Amino acid sequence: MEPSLVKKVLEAALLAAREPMTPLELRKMFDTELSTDTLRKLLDELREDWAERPVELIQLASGWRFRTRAEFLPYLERLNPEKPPKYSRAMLETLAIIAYRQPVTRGDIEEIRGVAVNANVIKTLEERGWIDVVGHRDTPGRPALFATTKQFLDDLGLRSVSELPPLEQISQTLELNNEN
Amino acid sequence: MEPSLVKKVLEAALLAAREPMTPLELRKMFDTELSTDTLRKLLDELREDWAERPVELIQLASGWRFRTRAEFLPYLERLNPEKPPKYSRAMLETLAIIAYRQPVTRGDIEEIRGVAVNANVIKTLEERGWIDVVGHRDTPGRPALFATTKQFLDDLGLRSVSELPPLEQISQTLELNNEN
Amino acid sequence: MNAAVDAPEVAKTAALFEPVARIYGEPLETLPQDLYIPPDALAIMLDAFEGPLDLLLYLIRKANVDILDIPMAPLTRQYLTYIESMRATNLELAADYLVMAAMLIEIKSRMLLPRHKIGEGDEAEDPRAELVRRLMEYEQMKLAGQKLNELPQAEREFFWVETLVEKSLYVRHPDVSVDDLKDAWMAIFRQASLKKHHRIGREELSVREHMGIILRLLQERGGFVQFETMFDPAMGAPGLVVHFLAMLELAREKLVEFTQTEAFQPIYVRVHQGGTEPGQESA
Repeated sequence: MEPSLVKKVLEAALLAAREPMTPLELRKMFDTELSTDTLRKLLDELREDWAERPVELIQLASGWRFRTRAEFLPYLERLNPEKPPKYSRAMLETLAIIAYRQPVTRGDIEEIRGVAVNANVIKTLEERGWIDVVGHRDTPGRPALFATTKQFLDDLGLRSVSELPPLEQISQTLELNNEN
Repeated sequence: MEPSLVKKVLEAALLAAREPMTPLELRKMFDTELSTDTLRKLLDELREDWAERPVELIQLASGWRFRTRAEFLPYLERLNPEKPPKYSRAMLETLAIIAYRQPVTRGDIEEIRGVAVNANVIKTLEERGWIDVVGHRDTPGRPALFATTKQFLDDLGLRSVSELPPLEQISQTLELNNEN
Repeated sequence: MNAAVDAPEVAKTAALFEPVARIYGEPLETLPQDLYIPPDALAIMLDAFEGPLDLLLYLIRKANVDILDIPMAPLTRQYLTYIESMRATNLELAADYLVMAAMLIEIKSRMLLPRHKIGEGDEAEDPRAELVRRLMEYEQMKLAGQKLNELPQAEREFFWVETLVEKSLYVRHPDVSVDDLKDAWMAIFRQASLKKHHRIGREELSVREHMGIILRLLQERGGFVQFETMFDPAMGAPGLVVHFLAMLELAREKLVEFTQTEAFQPIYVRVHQGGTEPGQESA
């Protein structure tokens, strides 16, 4: 099979994908064995081919997928007058604790935040598919341990947790900032 | 706004769309009025740009959408293989009779099978390009005579009908089986 | 953590919270606005805080004091003022805040007591250490949450590409193998109980194939063809024989007929026209 045809098949599949595609899945489409190196080379070429176009091929935690480039957001968001939901600070802080300190129990989150965690916050994050229960801590009550999912990384365009923004060094004194 | 940028915005929106997009929706993305003619021209250009690619821009009743070209569907099919369809017994027996006893009329087939032949069976085999009418028997009604085609041989990997398992062998096998 | 806490604390406290005082040497004429919340604005302020740690951080950051050297007395006083107002409006919310208040008072009281040095050269643990650790941990997570929120997010800053796959465009035909046909024949043999035992062998099958070929050729060429042209030498001797046998079989089954106007004239093959006009030379 011609490499140019292989590339077209990969392109067709990735453009049509409902989820990021793993190398394993991509290789499944071909009768003849496609080596990891060849596949990687073709995917890199494909990414290069699309460099000047309004959508880009990116590698995520769970595989490869095409997405629209951020610069087109101002136009695309006019198609959907409904603004995407804004996450509350409670939600973002909980998510950050799970992402950076995983695996954590609800108790750990409450300890760090200093307040009880609203059950809805956990539920919303679970329903979005961003966190799930990965086990239970061997303490009384066997509390559930939460961790972030591949979907969370995919939705944030990341390949792994190590690509999360680095944690801030907390300054001892801060200049007055006008939040709130 | 540069027409090339307008085209890129259209491309991004159409690639990410979950539903066909109407001209009205597409125009909504732009501040400056985009005339119907200009939009139409740009969409035609876009379709032209994609002519050699594995995905095509098509106009449906409800709008425009990018669609995977049919020739790439067999590859995509392997990602989620559905159970291969099977022909009914009536279909296979009819095909076997035509293959072994060609040329035969529908009446011949019915006589051998002892039941009426559904018109759909013949039609399906004709549509698949496996049988065709090679003449008519000179009897009342001048019934069509069916024979297998070259396509049938190709699809079954045969060079000639004589490569089909000989019937003598079949009946012998059968008799052997019956003795057991 | 520095140990020089006791003496300067009182001074700093005064500097921070008393009007017409100095903060790190800077004169302060009035009570800082952000340390005071008018009661009617309290409800809004409460919503703005994510809990006691958040409120404490706010107080510390607004006062621009060193987080490692928190002036406990004014902080505790200010904090208690807040939760007193809170309690008036929202008891449930106040619970977490009350726990923190107790902790602050405890730290404050411990700081008033002389601290024991465990050993020579060891610095006594600052009672505020745990609070500082928690505040810093919380602030780090708070900032991390903001940063996460700034990352481009699917369906918010970017959209996944998903072109239409019209499955119906690809018709998947059932696979048929030679064995399937063989099995079908076996079923026919079994079920239909053929009266005569058809003796159709390999050669006869070839004849049958050629019968189809001949009929197809006749059809393509208008149903009337010169006999010799039906034979292609490329078929080879065995092929030609089979082809000839097929021709005879077709004639026998009255599917074709041969005609010749007179002796030594070309022989023609044509699709059988009906019994009225038999060919002069019929096989």
